[in-house]
This record gives sequence, C-alpha cells and structure tokens, in this order.
Amino acid sequence: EKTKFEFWYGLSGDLSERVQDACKKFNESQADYEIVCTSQNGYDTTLQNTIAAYRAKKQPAITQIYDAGTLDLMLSGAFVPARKLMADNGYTIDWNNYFSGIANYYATSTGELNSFPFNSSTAMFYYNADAFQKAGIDFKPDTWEQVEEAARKLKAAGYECPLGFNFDPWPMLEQFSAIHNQPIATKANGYEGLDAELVFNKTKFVDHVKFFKKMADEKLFVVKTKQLGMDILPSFTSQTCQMIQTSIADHGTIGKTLPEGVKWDVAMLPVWKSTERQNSLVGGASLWVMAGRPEAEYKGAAAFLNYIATPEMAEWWSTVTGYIPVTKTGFDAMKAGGFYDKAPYKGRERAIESLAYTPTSQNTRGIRLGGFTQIRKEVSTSLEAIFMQNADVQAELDQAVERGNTVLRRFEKTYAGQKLN
Amino acid sequence: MDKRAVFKSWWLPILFALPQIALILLFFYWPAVAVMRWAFTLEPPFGGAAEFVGWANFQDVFADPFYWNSVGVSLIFAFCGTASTIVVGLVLALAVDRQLPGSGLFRFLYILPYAIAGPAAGMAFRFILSPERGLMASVNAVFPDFWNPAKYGSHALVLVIVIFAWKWAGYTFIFLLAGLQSVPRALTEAAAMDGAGPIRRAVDIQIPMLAPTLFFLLVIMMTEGFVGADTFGIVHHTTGGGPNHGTEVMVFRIVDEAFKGLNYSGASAQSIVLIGLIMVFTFIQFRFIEKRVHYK
Amino acid sequence: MIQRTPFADTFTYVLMALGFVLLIGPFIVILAGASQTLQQVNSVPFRFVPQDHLLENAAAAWSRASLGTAMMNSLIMASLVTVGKVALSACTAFAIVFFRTPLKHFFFWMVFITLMLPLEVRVVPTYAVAADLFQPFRLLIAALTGIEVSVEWNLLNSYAGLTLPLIATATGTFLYRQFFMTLPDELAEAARMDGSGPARFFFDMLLPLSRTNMLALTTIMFVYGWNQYLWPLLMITDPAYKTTMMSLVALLPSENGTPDWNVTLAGSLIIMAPPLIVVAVLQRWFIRGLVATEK
Amino acid sequence: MADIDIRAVHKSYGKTKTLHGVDLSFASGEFVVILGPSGCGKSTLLRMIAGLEEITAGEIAINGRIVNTLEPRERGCAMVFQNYALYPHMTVAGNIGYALKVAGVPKAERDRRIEETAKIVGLSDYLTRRPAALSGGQRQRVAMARAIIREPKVFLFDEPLSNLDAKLRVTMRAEIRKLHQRLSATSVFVTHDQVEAMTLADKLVVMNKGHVEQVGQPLDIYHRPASVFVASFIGSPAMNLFETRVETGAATVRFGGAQVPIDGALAAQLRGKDIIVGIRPEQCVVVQPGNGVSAKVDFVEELGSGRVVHAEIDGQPFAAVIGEEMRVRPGDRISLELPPSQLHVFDRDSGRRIEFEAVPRAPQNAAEAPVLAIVE
Amino acid sequence: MADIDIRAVHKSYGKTKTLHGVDLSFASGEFVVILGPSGCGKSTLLRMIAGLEEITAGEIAINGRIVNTLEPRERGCAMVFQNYALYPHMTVAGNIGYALKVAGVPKAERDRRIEETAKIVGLSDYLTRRPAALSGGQRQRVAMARAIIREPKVFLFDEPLSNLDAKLRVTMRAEIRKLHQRLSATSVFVTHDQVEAMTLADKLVVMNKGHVEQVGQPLDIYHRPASVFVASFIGSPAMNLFETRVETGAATVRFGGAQVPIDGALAAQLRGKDIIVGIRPEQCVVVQPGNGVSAKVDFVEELGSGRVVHAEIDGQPFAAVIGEEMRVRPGDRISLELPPSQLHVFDRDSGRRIEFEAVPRAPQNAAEAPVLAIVE
Ligand SMILES: Nc1ncnc2c1ncn2[C@@H]1O[C@H](COP(=O)(O)OP(=O)(O)OP(=O)(O)O)[C@@H](O)[C@H]1O
Ligand SMILES: Nc1ncnc2c1ncn2[C@@H]1O[C@H](COP(=O)(O)OP(=O)(O)OP(=O)(O)O)[C@@H](O)[C@H]1O
Ligand SMILES: O=P(O)(O)OC[C@H](O)CO
Ligand SMILES: [Mg+2]
Ligand SMILES: [Mg+2]
Repeated sequence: EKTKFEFWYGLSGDLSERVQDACKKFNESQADYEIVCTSQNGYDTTLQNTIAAYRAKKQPAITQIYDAGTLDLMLSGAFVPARKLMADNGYTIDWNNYFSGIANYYATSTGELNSFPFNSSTAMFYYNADAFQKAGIDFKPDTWEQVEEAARKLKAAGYECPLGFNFDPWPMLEQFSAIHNQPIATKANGYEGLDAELVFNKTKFVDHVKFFKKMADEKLFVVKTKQLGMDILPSFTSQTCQMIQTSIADHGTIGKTLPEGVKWDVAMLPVWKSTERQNSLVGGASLWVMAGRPEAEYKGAAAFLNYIATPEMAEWWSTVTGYIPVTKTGFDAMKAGGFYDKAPYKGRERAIESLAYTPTSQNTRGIRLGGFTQIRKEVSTSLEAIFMQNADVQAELDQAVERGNTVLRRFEKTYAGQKLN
Repeated sequence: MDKRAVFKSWWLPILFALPQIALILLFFYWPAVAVMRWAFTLEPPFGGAAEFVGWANFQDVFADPFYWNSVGVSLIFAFCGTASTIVVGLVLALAVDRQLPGSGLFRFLYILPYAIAGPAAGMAFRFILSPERGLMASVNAVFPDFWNPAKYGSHALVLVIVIFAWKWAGYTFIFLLAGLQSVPRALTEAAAMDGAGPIRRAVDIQIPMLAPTLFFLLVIMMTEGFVGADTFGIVHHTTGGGPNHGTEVMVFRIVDEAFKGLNYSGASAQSIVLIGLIMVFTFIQFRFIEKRVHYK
Repeated sequence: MIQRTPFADTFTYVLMALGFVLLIGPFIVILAGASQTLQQVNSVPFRFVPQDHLLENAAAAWSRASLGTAMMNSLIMASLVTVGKVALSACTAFAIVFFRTPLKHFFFWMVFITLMLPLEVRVVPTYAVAADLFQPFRLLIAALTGIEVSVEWNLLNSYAGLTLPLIATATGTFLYRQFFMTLPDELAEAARMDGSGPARFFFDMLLPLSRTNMLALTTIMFVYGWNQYLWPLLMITDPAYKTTMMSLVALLPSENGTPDWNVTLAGSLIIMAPPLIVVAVLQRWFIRGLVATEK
Repeated sequence: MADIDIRAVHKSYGKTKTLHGVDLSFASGEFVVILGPSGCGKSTLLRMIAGLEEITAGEIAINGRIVNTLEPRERGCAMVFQNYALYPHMTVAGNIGYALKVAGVPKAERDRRIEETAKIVGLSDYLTRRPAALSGGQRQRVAMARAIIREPKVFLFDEPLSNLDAKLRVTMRAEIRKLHQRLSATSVFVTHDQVEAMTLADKLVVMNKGHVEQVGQPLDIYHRPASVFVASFIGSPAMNLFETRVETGAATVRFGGAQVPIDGALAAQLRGKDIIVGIRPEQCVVVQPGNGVSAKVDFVEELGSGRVVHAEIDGQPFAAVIGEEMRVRPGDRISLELPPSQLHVFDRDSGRRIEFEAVPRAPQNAAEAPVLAIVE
Repeated sequence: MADIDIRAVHKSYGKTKTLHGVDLSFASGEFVVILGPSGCGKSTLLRMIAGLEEITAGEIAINGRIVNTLEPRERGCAMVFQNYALYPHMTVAGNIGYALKVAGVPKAERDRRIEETAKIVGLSDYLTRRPAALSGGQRQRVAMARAIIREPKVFLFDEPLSNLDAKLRVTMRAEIRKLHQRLSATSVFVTHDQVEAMTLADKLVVMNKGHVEQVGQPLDIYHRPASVFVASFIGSPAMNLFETRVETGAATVRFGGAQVPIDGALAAQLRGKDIIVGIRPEQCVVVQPGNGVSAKVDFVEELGSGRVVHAEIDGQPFAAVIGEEMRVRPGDRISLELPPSQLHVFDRDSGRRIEFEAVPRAPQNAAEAPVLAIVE
C-alpha cells in the first residue's frame, strides 16, 4: 500500500498540465508513495485554501505559495522548515546551490530556507519584432524612453495598441522598484521588522505611473484586462498589442500561441535612462511543507521534493515551462547543453541575467511584508482608479500606501511578539 | 399563531424537532458565536492564540472609506434591485392579470429566470451585455464608451442590478399575480360600475390592494439584495467587485476580506454590522410600513 | 366584463411582449450564441438566430469543464439538500405547530431567526464548523467535565459538508408551518377522537396531505441546492466534488485569447438546464409553494 | 328611473349553457326580485344587466336603448354586491365618493354629495372610518350609499343581505324597501331566500335552471304557483306534493285511503289524467279520525309558535301545521282534511299548473281567520 | 349509552374566562341540545366532554366515572364536527374505518363494519369516493358514519348542520333525530339555531356568556323563558320587550297610550317595580281602533302563510303577526290587545323572570285555536 499525500498548487491552464506531468513522473519513479496533485486555480486561492484547510486540519502535505504569501507562511508556524524536513528524512541537499537571488527571497535572515524554491521567474519585456520592423524601429527597447519612442512609431504605423498593460503590481511596482533600486517599504522592504511601512508613494514609482498615465491618455499604452475582454497575454499573442511586460513563465506559452513565423523577442524590463539597473526580483512560488501531517507523508514529501530538485527534473521543468532553473548546477548544465541557443528557448537566459544583474541590495532582495496579497490588491485598485477613472495619481498612490499600511499594522498586531528570523 | 388542537406529549416534539434544531445549533448558532468572538479579537489567519482587541475591529471597519463605499453600493444594489424587480413584476402581473388570450403562456415563461443561478446568469449577461460583442457592441460603435462596465463602476453596478432584477422579476411577478388574483373580482367590477377604466382600476384599486404583497416583497427582496446568495454569486462572477470597488457589495466585501485579505476579524465585525443592519431594516419596515398596509 | 378597450388590450400585449423580451430574451441569446461557431458568436452585430453547432459546442464545454462529474455532484448535492430539507422541515414544523410545549416559542424563534441570516453572512465560521464538526461538543464536554475528547469529524470535501449547512435553515420549516396552520383544528381533533396518537397523525394525515407542499419545497430546494455557489467554492478543494457552479469559471473563455463564447454559452446552457426543467415541470406546485410561504 | 327589457337572452360559458332564453320586462320604478335556487342563473342575469357579463344571445334594453355592447359605466346602473365589495383601503367617504371622483366631480361638490348620501343611510358619523372598522350592517349601508350617490336609473342587488345575521337581515330588508320608495329607481334584487323575496318584491321572478318559471306579484305566486318547482320552492314548510291520477269516474284522487275530490270548473276534463296534487301544510285541517286522509305521525317539530307534524301518507312524507293544543305523538294516526279549494293541481309531464278554478285564495271566511274573528 | 354529569365546570384560556361554573346532568339516552349565541362557550363545553379541551376546574363524569384526565379515545365519545373534519385524502370507506384501523381491527372485520355503517347512513354507493367529490349532505353523512361505527356511548355534535342549505338542514335534522332513536346513545348537540334546538331537543340547555341560562324541555322554555335573554333569543319574530314600571295604584303598566293590566296571583307585589314586559308577536291581537294599545305601522312583511306587521309603539319597534285578510298599510294606525295571560314579566335589574301566575301557556279556548275549531 502506497502512502498517499497531497500537493496543492496554484498554476492553471497549460502550466497546470505540466505540474501534473511532474507528479506522474514522480509516482512512476518509485513504489512507496503516491502524490495527489490538485490545482487550486491561482496563487491567491491556493494560499486562501491552504489556510482554510489548515484551520480545518485538512491541509495538504505540500503547498505552492507565491512570493507574496511568503511572510504569511513564515509567521504561521504551520509548516515544517525545508532544511529540517530533508535532514529528518535523510536527504542531503546543497542549500548553497540555489541562486542566492532566489534563495534570499524565501530564506530567513540567517539564510535558512523555509521552503523549496520551485517555479521561479522574473518579469520580462516582450515585444513583437515583426511589428517593430514594420514600424521602422531599429532598436531594442532597453529604456522607457525607447519604449515611448517605439510606441509612437508603432502607433504611427497604424498599430492600435503599441503596449498593453494591466494593473498587476508585480511588474509595474515590485519589479520596477527593484531594478530602479527603489524601496517599496521601509525596513529593507520588511526584512528587518514587522513595523515596516510602505513608501512607494514617494519613490520614482510615482513618476513611472504618471508616465504610464500620459502614455495611456495618448492611447500609446492600452489597458488590457480580463474584465475588458482580453488580458495582456492574449493581447500579445493575438498581435493586438506589440509590447507587454509579464513573467518569463509565459515564455513557453507565448512561443506556442503566436502564429508560426511571427518574430518576437524578450528583453529585460526597461529602465529609465540614466538609471543604474539593479537585479530584478524573483517571482513565482515555492513549495511549503505543512505541519500537522502524519509522519509517513513527510517521507513521501521529502522524496518528492528531492525528486524534483534532481538536475534532470529541473531541466525538464524549465524546458516545458518558461521557469528558470533554481539551482546553479541546473542552470549551468542547461547552458552547457546549449539549451538557451535553441529557437524556442532562446532569450530565457535573459531572465537569469536580470535576476543576477547585480548583487541584491536592501531594495532588491525581496519583499517581506505580511498580508501582501491584500496590499497588491490595494495597489491594483489604485491603478485601476488612475487608469480607468482618471483619478489623481499621487492621491491614489497615497491612498494605496495608507491602506496597505493598515494591513501591515494589523498584521503586526496579530503577530505581536513574534520576531522575524 | 397557536393551534387549538394539540397533542400533549413532551418528548415527541423534541424528538421530531431534534435533527433540525441540532443542525441549526451546529451550523447556525455556533458559527454565530464564532463570528462574535472573532469580531473582538485579532484572529491570526492560520489560527492560534488570538488577542482580545475590544472594538478595534469595528473602529477599523468604520474608519475604512471602502467599507462605507460597500455600504453605499449595497444600499443602491438592494434598493434599485428591489425597485426594479417589483416594478417589472408589477407591470407584468397587471398585464397578465387581464387574462387576455395567451397570457397563460407568458405567465409560464416569466418565472423561468428564477431557476437560474446568479453566477450562471452573470456569465450569460457578461456576454449579452459585453461592450465589445453582443448587443452593446453596436451601440458602442456609435457612441464609444457608452456602455463599459469594465471601466465605469456605475455601468458595472447597473450590470449586476440588471442581472439581479432579471433573475428575481419573475419571482415578484408570481407573488403579485397571486396577490392580484386574490383581489376579489367584485372589487374591480364595482370600480368598473363606478366608471373606472382598466388603468384607473389598476391604480385606484388593484395596486393599493396589493399593499401587503408589496410589503412582503419589499422585505424579501431587500434582504435578498443585501445578503442573498445570488447577490454574492452575481457580483463575484460578473465583476468581482470592480471596477475600483464599484460593485463591491457588503457580502462580497466580507467574503473577500476574510478569505482573500485573511482578515477574519475584520470580516466578522462587518458581518455583525450587516446583521444589525438587516435587523434594523426589517424593524423599520415592519414598524413603519406594515402599519399602513393591512386592511383586514 | 364588457369592455371595449382595444387600446388597453394592445398596450397589455405590448407590455407582455416586452416582458418576454426582457425575461426570456437572454435565454434566446444564450441559445443562439451557444449554437453558433466561433466566428458567428463574435460577429458584430450579434445574430439572434440559432445555428446548428449546439451539440459540438456543448460537447466542447462538457469536456473542458469536466461537466460530467460536476453535473453528477450538483445533482447529488441538490437532491440531498432537497430530501433533507423536505424531511426535516416537515418534522420540525409538526413539532412546532401540533404540540403545546413550554419550549415551543423558543424553538419557533430560534428557527425563525435563521431566515434572516443566510449562509453568506456567516460563511467564515460555518466553514470552521464544517471543518471540525465536534468542536462545540468537545468544548462543551471540556467545559463541563474537564475531559479533553479527541473525536473529530471533518466535513470538507464531502457531500455531508456540502449539504448539511444548507439544510440548517428555516425556509422549508416555514412553508410547512404555514400549511399546517391552515389545516382545520378539527382534523387533528377528529383523528384524536378516532384514537390516533401524534406520530400516527403525522404519518396518516399530515404527510399525505402535504403532498403539494412537498412538491413545492422540492422545486424550491432543488433550485436552491443546484445554484449554490459560495459554499462549494470554499468548501470543496477536491475536484472529485466540484459542482457545476464551480465549473463556470473553467467555462469562461480561456486566457489564451480565443473568445469562444459559443462554448461558454453552451456550457452555461447545460448547467442551467436541470433547475430550469424542474421549475418548468413542477411550476404549478412551485408557485403554490412560493405564494404559501408568504403569509 | 328606467324600464328594462330582457329579450330572449341566452348565456353560455364555453359549452355549458347557463341561461336558456330569458324574456322579462321591468317597469320603471318597480322593485323586482329574482328568486331561485343556487346556480339557477340569477346572478348571471343581473350581471348581464349591469354589463359585467357578455350577452351570448338576445338583447337587453334599458329605457329602450339596447345596451348589449355598452360598458358597465355607460348603463346608468348601480350595483350592491353580495359581500359589498367595498374598497378596503378607502374610507367610507372615499368609498361613497369614488364614482364621483372618477367622473371628475370637483371636491367641494363631491363632499357635499357624500355627506348628503351618508345622511340618507345614516352613516354621517362614520365617514372617516375604513370598512374594516364597520359592522356588517354598516358595511351594507356603505355599499348602498355608494350606489345611491350615483343617482342611478337602475339599482341592482346581488344577495346583499345573505352575509348578515338573521336579525340584521330583517332590519336591512326594511331599509332597502324604504330606500326604494324614496329613490324610485327601478330595482332588481337577486336572492335565494323566499322570505326576502316575498317581503320585498313588487314583482317576483322565480327562476330555475336558467329558465324563468314564473313572474308575478308575490302573493299571486304563493297562491297560484305556476309549476311544481315554484310550488315546492316557495312556502315553508314546503308544499306537500304527491303524484296521482284522477279517477276516471268522479273527479277525485285516491289518497291516504280516502277519496279527495278535485272540484272546480275544469275538473271534469282531468279525469283519467296523471297529475301532481299539492297542498300547503298550513292548509291541512286535522279532523275526527275516519273523516279524512289518514296519516301516520313520524315526528312532530315544536316551533313554540306552532308545530309541524311530519307524517306519512301512502308511504310518502307529508307535513301539516297544527295548533298547539293537539297532543300528537310519533306513531299516532291522525286524519287530515285537504280542503278542495286549497288544492293545487299540476300536470305530471310538464310540471305546469292546471288552472281548474278561479283562484285558490287565502281563506275568506271568518272561521278561517281566527285572530280577527275574536275582534269582530 | 351513558349519563353525563358536569359539575361546577370552569374554563379559562389564559386570563379570559370562558365558562363560569356550569352544572348540568344528562340522562342516559337523552337528546340534549345546547343553544346559545356565538361565543357563549357551547363548543368549549362540548369539547371538554369529548376530552379535546382541558378542564380548568370542576369535573365531568361519564357513567359515573370522572373523565377529567382521560384521553379522548378513552371516553367512549364520538363527535361530529361543524365542518365535518373529514380526512380529505382518504376515501369515504377510509374515513369511516379510520378509528377501527387505529384500533387494529382486522381488515375483513373492518370492511364488514364499514359497509354496515355506510348502509345505515345511505352511503353504500360512495365508499370509494373522496370527500371532495361528495355533496354537503353526503359529507355530513360520512361524518356521522365515522361516529356511528365506533358504537359510542355518547354522541357529540358541534353545529353539524350549519354548513348545509336550508332544505337539507331540515332533512338532516330529521335523520339525526331518527338515528338517535335507533342508536339510543346519549346525544349532546350544540347549535345556535333556535329552530334546530326546539325541534330536536329532549332537553334544551340555553347558554349565554359562559353561564347556563335555562335548562328544560323546549316548549317549557318557549313558554316560560327564565330570563330576558332567553325570551329574546327564542322565538321568531323575536318577543317584543319593553321596559316599564308597574303603576303604584293598579297593577298595570302604561303602554302605547293604554293601561295594560298585569294580572295574576303575584301581580300586586309588583306595584311600583321596574320591570320588563314581553309579549310574543303571535300573541298580539288586532282589535277595533281605540280599544287597545295604539301602534303606527311601519311596514308589513308578507310571508304568504301570514304577515308580520312592523309597527312602532311609544317610539319603540313592535312586531305583531296578523292574519292575511286584514289590509294594513305603512302609516296606518292599528290597535293591539296584549292578552294579560300572554305577558311575560322580568325583573329589570336581574333580567330574571318574575313568575306571577301559574304558567302562561298556549291558548286553551277554541276561539284561539282556530283550525281545530272548524273541525269540532
Ligand atoms: N365564469 C363562469 N364560468 C363557467 N360557469 C359559470 C361562471 N359563472 C357562473 N357559472 C355557472 O353558471 C350557473 C349560474 O351561475 P349564477 O352565479 O348565475 O348562479 P346564481 O343563481 O347566482 O347562484 P347563487 O345563488 O349560488 O349565487 C352556475 O351553474 C355556475 O356554475
Ligand atoms: N383556544 C382559545 N383560546 C382563547 N380563547 C378561546 C379559545 N377557544 C375559544 N375561546 C373563546 O372562548 C369563548 C367561547 O368559545 P366557544 O367556541 O365555546 O363558543 P361557541 O359558543 O361554540 O360559539 P360559536 O357558536 O361561534 O361556535 C369565545 O369567546 C372564544 O373567543
Ligand atoms: O507568473 P509567475 O508564476 O511568474 O508569478 C508571478 C508573481 O510572482 C506572482 O506573485
Ligand atoms: Mg349568485
Ligand atoms: Mg362553536
């Protein structure tokens, strides 16, 4: 009789299928355990369901929590630290093999990993090279000034939507702040204490939003959301919009979805001219092992985590998705194998380049804020108000900060007495 | 409310009522107690020791402009939803009550939307009233942004109210028709003899006679609008509370706050306020409106 | 009545036709959309004429949202809610109406209040209860005896969890109560004179007499059960228990961009069908039930 | 004030025929009572006059004008409904004045007329009340006032008293009569209560199963019922009726072991005919045993003011009203005389009356009119 | 067959008292009718006998056994309800046999008895019908059969005829009476219809406001009502009653411009007392003008079999029954004699009867009993 244990994850659609494949591979690879993998259709619902299930003592053995939920988990006391789990079950892992940029996001101040980096990404800039060519653009959009120029040219060439964007704060606020070395919150984006306060209403981010607003008003940048009928990804793959910023995870999907023969490319997120580019933040999610499961399940969980960390699996995973390899050896192996030179995968190495562009600073290590899901929601609400209802940029961002701080203060109070480690 | 004829056993009623009473205690009162407890503590998302904070959660709730926004949205939703269902139901009931040939078929058809779940209706209407396709596309082609619920909160609110009204108009219709049909025929005949034509009769006799039914529907639909299952389903599935909190009704906000915001305490405080509101409404309705509607 | 009111009659038909367009129009749009091809459904202006692609669209929807399991689960859920509610309500109403016990009014109000607070308002703690059904009892026992019992019963991802909290409200009880109140006192008295005890009266008289009400309640509860949205959404994480309302999300045009509303609409048509059929078929009783709950 | 002509009026609801050709004509100012058992079509007829029911065939004329297609409001009729049909949401004044309001009569004028009318029916003190706060009799009065204020040419009443208790019924009966005298409109009053019909009518119309059975003055109808139906319907206890055949020899019938003579001018023509003979219980006379028809007493009903003997003659039930002084007990045999002048004879096939002498009238001699006899 | 003793029985619903000490005793086999206006507590009393209502104080014994705490089924009573309370979902047979079914009587035996009982009430052909498919009279019979089949010692009837139309009521009245004679159970019959009460009762109990006003034989009660209430409640048209004071000189009262003598043994004692005098309309005699009490005719009601003059005396309404031969018209003045022997006198304070001569009985001389007079 195999020991069954559950794994909940947030990826959906195509990426969900790949997770299922991984699960199947694992189940076939050994005879002792059976992993049951369930998509919860979204990162936020996974966090939500995990919490609900934990309260109900029905939590899965492993759950996939996105970057934004990291601190929520860390303080919950509801998990088994990664290092402990592996040690207890007799696996030796080279914890230093993880890219430090990735590990930092999920590790304690002492560098101890609580969860397993699994599907890591960062935000990238995609553009339609065919359109660029037709509009007579002969440069790569490295800076926002260039993006603007490209947008104008595209518009002039008759493209209705030069750049599509939505209100997702991840690329717009988080990644932008990192690469421009701007803080999102005090206390090193929260790494140094629960009493951190949001500050993004006083950074370059404000100008950035104003710039977007101006572009949007000139119809150079166009809002594309699900509610409006088409999100940015389909807007790019349907060639409605010629530039978008989204996760490297979508690289695979874009390649598969754009019609055969369309030339497109991916670049690091643009920076403002005369800015010193910093490393971007790691995105995606990590795998947490939940406390309170029967001992036998942990053996299986450890086996699974060990399995997917093997170089072969890491390579497979990065191949079939756009996610980057999380270990140095994995990356090196793939690079050596010429993976990044081949057509469909070409360009993905730029994600790692972006992640590793500089050593991490206070502003680029990651974000360690409680209730960050809610804060993201406040930000996107503000962005929505700015772009859809013509609300005042500064006022809206002030409000997002104020409301975000309320969330932080409540979180601080809820976990009063707890220390960040 | 008492029946004269009763049986005397004391244990039998307990036995008969026990299953439901147990369920109600377990799934209604016990959770209600929990709501109370959480409203006065800071409940950590993953559980564990919760700190007593007194009225702080309520203060937070009341200090939050978006909370008041949701109260306003809920009020508009409930009032407009109620008003439109009742008006549509009333007009149709008056029409069908004239019993012209074929009206039976209409009666049969009008109730059908009631069978449809809010979310399913929401999905259908998302298509039907989508700004880029369906009906509104043609209008938008002439007047850009004439209709864009993804952009304008007001449009979105209209959209969810339309869905609500669509689903519930058949329901009020049935009640009002039944009410009309229980108006003694002699009354309308008397009015006819007194010289009143069909419209005059509707206004002078039939509608006033419907007052008890209208009152009942007012209470039911207001409650439904405030806390009904469909209200949440429609909003959640159609607009997700947006754009920019434009359709964030109270129930939606509570669920969102609890499960997305992981703020069980704030959500509980909001629940309690909502419960209080419902009670106040019900009380007002009974106290001030009902008095005027009963003739017998 | 002799009436020469051609104007009023025409006006009435116009109103009824307008009502038809407003209330039934959407069904026609859904049907039309659901039977068109991808190109047709996206053409502007929309064409209201149904085409002949309904079956293929339905099939696509069926597999995309795994409607097979979902329909089955919804059917089970709606049926359980219906049966449970019908049975329990009759029993409770009987206890409330036909006995004069000291607790009667207390029970009555206890049940009545539940009418005002639907699941949506108390969903968070209800979830907690469903997760650990015996918690209150454990607390009670612990408080009374100091003994910590460790029995647990978890209702998440189960049919019991899907249905029990929905059964725990008073709508049905009230329908029955209203009906029982309209029965003449003499009926019970005659039965008593004939030597029948309360239980016998319940089974010999009340149940057969309330057939109409049962059908009404069946309709109402089936629709209610089938259309549940929030509760399963929170409660079910195991796809084996997914209900149709939950598969709606999967039916929305995928984010890869193909606006295949034809499939979406076909799927929603499938999901709408069972309660629609129930209402259409049981309409007569259903209406009677609705109207009876009023007074 | 108007006369009403009803000519060959038929009414069908779908396939069921309710009225089969009714011909009636009511003179201006007459108080007409339509009497008949439940379901005979009284209300239907009344409602056709009012314009509340379509006329399937035939025509109705009010004051010579054919009203078949006129709407109710155009006919100048006012109606008092069985359950009054008061507007429960309006005050008494509102109820009374509604017709004027609809007609656009200015408020001041309206108020004046409301008060006037309320005075007539004695409701002046109740004008601001709602119908719910009135007693049965008062509601009845409001219904009347509502009709009066319109100064209709025709007053229609559909069993307006049947919801009142026995005592109030008597009072209201009197009031309606008085009102009619005062307003002198033509009144058509529908009832199934024969006492009401007898006491109110100038002209009584007896209906049965959609036909008019008899039209005439109440006492005429009482004394000369035109058919078996009318005979049995009017009078309480009901007229005794028995089927028999006239002897071929003498114009007598055998009954209860005796020969009962059928006399009168036409009696001879009846010989050998199948007939139905009727006699009212009040007209039977108890005689010395052996002298008349022999009856076996079943039981006796004491009414206080008199007693009804329920007996059996030839196996058929037979009732007779007797004085209190006679001691009669169940099982007794008594002899009854059936005065030939009081006999009613009907054709057995058609059920129609056979007129065989002038008019069988009330007793004319002093001996039969006892109360006055003492005085004279 | 059982006798019933009701001793000092009280009933309160919460704080409202409904019965204030009722003492009655019914002999075995008696047909007792309880008569009273609506709300006087008739049903309550009946239901207490049946065991459907708790007894607040006092006791009820059936056949000597106190039944206060017995369940209905243990009392051996059967009840026929006003609206019959038939089980609408069962056939006639099912209704009739339900008691036996509950008692566990085997099917064959049950069917036999159902058929037997159905035969008694004439329902044999309807056994498989549902109550909804029966006429009023048939339903009534089912209700009776349901009671009969249990072979009860006591039959209880709660206004079982009030839902029937006038004609059927008369028929069913007779049937109930016959049935009682046949089954010889003790029957208690509640009604507010005085005709029903008079014609059915062996013993009549008149109730008012939770008290027993009078118990006795129907005719006794008619002729010697024990109180103003009984006097006005029994008899139709109702007894004329007027408040007056006995002259201090002669034992007369002034009325309608005349001196009406109050004679009899105790009359002298009444001098100067406030009393209420009553006389039944049937007992008033029209005399030559100037000879008696003067009355102004309001209107006359023709009943066919007689007429009722509604007049006014001293501003109070007054009714008199007169023969048909007199021509009286509204507005006429007539003179009435009020025979002293027919006067009823009541104490004005207590409303109780003052017995001032043996018994004011029905007229005893031939002149006043006209019908028989002819014969003799
Ligand atoms: N709307 C209708 N549809 C079909 N049949 C009808 C309708 N109205 C009346 N009838 C039938 O017509 C017949 C006469 O009805 P009508 O109401 O005139 O009787 P009625 O003499 O007034 O009786 P009642 O004394 O009971 O009021 C009845 O048999 C009745 O069933
Ligand atoms: N269950 C009850 N609770 C309170 N009061 C009651 C109840 N039942 C009867 N009463 C009151 O007791 C009084 C007597 O009622 P009861 O039914 O005995 O009258 P009744 O003489 O049978 O009248 P009716 O002729 O109308 O049937 C009434 O005033 C009634 O309102
Ligand atoms: O789309 P992914 O998986 O790269 O994740 C993006 C963000 O990190 C989510 O918070
Ligand atoms: Mg009628
Ligand atoms: Mg009663």
